[in-house]
Amino acid sequence: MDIAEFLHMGGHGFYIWGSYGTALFLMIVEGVWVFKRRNKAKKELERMEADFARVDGQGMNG
Amino acid sequence: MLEVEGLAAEREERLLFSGLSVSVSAGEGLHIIGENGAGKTTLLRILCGLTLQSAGKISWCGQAVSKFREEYCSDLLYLGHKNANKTELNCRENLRLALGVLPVSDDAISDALHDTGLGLISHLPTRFLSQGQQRRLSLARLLLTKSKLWILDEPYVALDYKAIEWLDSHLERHLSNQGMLILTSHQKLTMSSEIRVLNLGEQYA
Amino acid sequence: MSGIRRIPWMKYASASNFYPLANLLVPIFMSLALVLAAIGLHLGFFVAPIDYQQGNSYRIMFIHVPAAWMSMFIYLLLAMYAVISLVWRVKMADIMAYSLAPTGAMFTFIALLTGALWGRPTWGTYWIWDARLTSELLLLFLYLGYMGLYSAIPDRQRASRAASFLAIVGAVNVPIIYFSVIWWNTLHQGSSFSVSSGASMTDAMLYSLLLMVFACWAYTIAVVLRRAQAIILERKKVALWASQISKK
Amino acid sequence: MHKMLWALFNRDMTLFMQRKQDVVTVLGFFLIAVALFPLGISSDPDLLRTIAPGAIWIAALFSTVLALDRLFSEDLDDGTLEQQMLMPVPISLMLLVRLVAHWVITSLPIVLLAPLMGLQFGLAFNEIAILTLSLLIGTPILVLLGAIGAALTVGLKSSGGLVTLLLLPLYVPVLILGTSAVSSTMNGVDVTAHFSLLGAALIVSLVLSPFAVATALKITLD
Repeated sequence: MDIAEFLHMGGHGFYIWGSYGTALFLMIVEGVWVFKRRNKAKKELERMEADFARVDGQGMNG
Repeated sequence: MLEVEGLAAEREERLLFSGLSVSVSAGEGLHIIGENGAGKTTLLRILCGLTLQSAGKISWCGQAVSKFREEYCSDLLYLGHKNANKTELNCRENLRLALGVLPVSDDAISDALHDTGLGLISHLPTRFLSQGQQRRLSLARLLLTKSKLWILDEPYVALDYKAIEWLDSHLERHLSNQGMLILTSHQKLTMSSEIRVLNLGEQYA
Repeated sequence: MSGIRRIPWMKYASASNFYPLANLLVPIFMSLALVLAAIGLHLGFFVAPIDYQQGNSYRIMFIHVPAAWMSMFIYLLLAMYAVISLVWRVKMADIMAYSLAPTGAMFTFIALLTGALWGRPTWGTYWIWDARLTSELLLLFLYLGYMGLYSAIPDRQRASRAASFLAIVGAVNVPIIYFSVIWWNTLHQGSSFSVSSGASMTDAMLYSLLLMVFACWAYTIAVVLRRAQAIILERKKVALWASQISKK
Repeated sequence: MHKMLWALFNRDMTLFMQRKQDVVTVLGFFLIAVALFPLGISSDPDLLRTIAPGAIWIAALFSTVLALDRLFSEDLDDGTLEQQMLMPVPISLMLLVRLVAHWVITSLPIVLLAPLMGLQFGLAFNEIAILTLSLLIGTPILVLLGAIGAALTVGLKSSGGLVTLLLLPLYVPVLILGTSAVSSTMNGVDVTAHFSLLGAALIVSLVLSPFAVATALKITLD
């Protein structure tokens, strides 16, 4: 099958690829966003725990 | 008699207190102390049933208060941080409103307002009243209520020394009439009655 | 009203058990989603024949229908988690409900958008106020309301309980909305458009549709679990902070 | 028992009467919103007759939402709400009385003004009667359902827009029933079914909504 013909979809290409394109775009954006959110939260929590541990340590020395 | 067993509360992912057990019987007073954020107000609100505890039981006269809410509420008088006065209404209207469905005569309301020192300004909308006067107005309910259990959150705030004496004498009389009292206060209590102290911060100190 | 009752086995639904489990499941379901979608789309685009009435535009069905189903399933699931969180006060249930909402809203949006894009070649207009599209639009408002209320209340526990309650009220309301809109539609338009009429389903279409539904499920599970992990960590952060303050 | 209910009702009326300004605001909003439809769309009498039920109903709906804003907010701020929650009467009953009082103060005037609005849109006498009746049965449902949203959002900073978002899906069935009752009358269709459904909705919301509002308020005060 010809690629151009396939993309044309018998005149319905805009509607079909518009549908699948937006759906795919939204799902990728959501997925990436969620993974980033998790990683950010993880990093911040680790940094916070380390900070608090250091402050506690100093408190005991001083 | 109010019995509290294994009470716990948390706020914003933080445990305020847990395993709190205490009981208050007729004629007894309980003074709750603790640092800011220790959960004093939360505890009082839980005892009233306004806030839900995360664990534990509260019973009144041997019955769980969650199941006998109306009976418990008719025995309960709660005074929170806010005075619960409508600024558009005058003292008399406010007091009648605050008493809810309790049938009280007009004369009794006048007497209570006089005793509170608000007799002369009882026709003024309460927005013209000072902080101390507003507080006294909400405390005037103590004179008319038939409730056995008083739960007062910082009742002394905004009161001058004379009003404090006045409040003390009424709290003492309530206790000597076999009433129960639970209150929080930042100040040392000046009442002459014996009052037990519950320190909320102690559990973690 | 939520009581103080607790089911003992619910403690296994705790965050500390959930987190490593989610770590294990997320990659599995993400790859599953990709594989299922690839096979489903292959069947849908290369095996399924062209429809003699609608032409190729019916192929939008393979994303539209799964998205529409997901939007409703997810709302039901959300409402169920809301009940568990409100009645038994299981924290994980609340986290799951809150994690489901954005994905549900996204599927609702996809269903609306693809519905409009499918409507244009089929009915000649992007939007008709038919019962399904209108209910779908209202479902989007229900999702937005849930998320809006949750984020508007500053106190986290209160936010969770208020939003859970709203989700339950919404779930009760969904069938009422649906039937009232159908009724309104018959009053005003006389005839209702039916999307699937005329298009007889071949096996390839059916399998493609089913595979796409499973792909969407797998995607939802992966994304929602990952979001739940993020929320757990974010709340842990607040708790850590709070504990430091009380230590002062 | 009815003595106590009467006392509660009087109490709420006393409070609401202190806010006459609010009632004027809501009524003014209703009148202006209705007047905007002909100005914004067209003065064509036929078209106006067609949009009349929807226009008047939508204006009534948004007036209800506007009025709901004040249902609990002041009481929450000054502390009277928590005192009401501690009254030795069932909370749902107390709330039902309160909602009835609220409806009498804010919605009844709208229902009474609706015939005038109907005249402005060139409705016939029987259509006006149906419109008023549909509002008489419909606005209590709007208040009862709306109170749930108001209870969930009371005290929040941006509650206005949020409460509208929460309530619109709940209001759609009521709006559909109310407006289609009027437009069916215009088309000579029997409206018994509309009013049976509206009546059923009113009864169901009278029974269930006070409990839902009580639950929502408990959550808010928690």
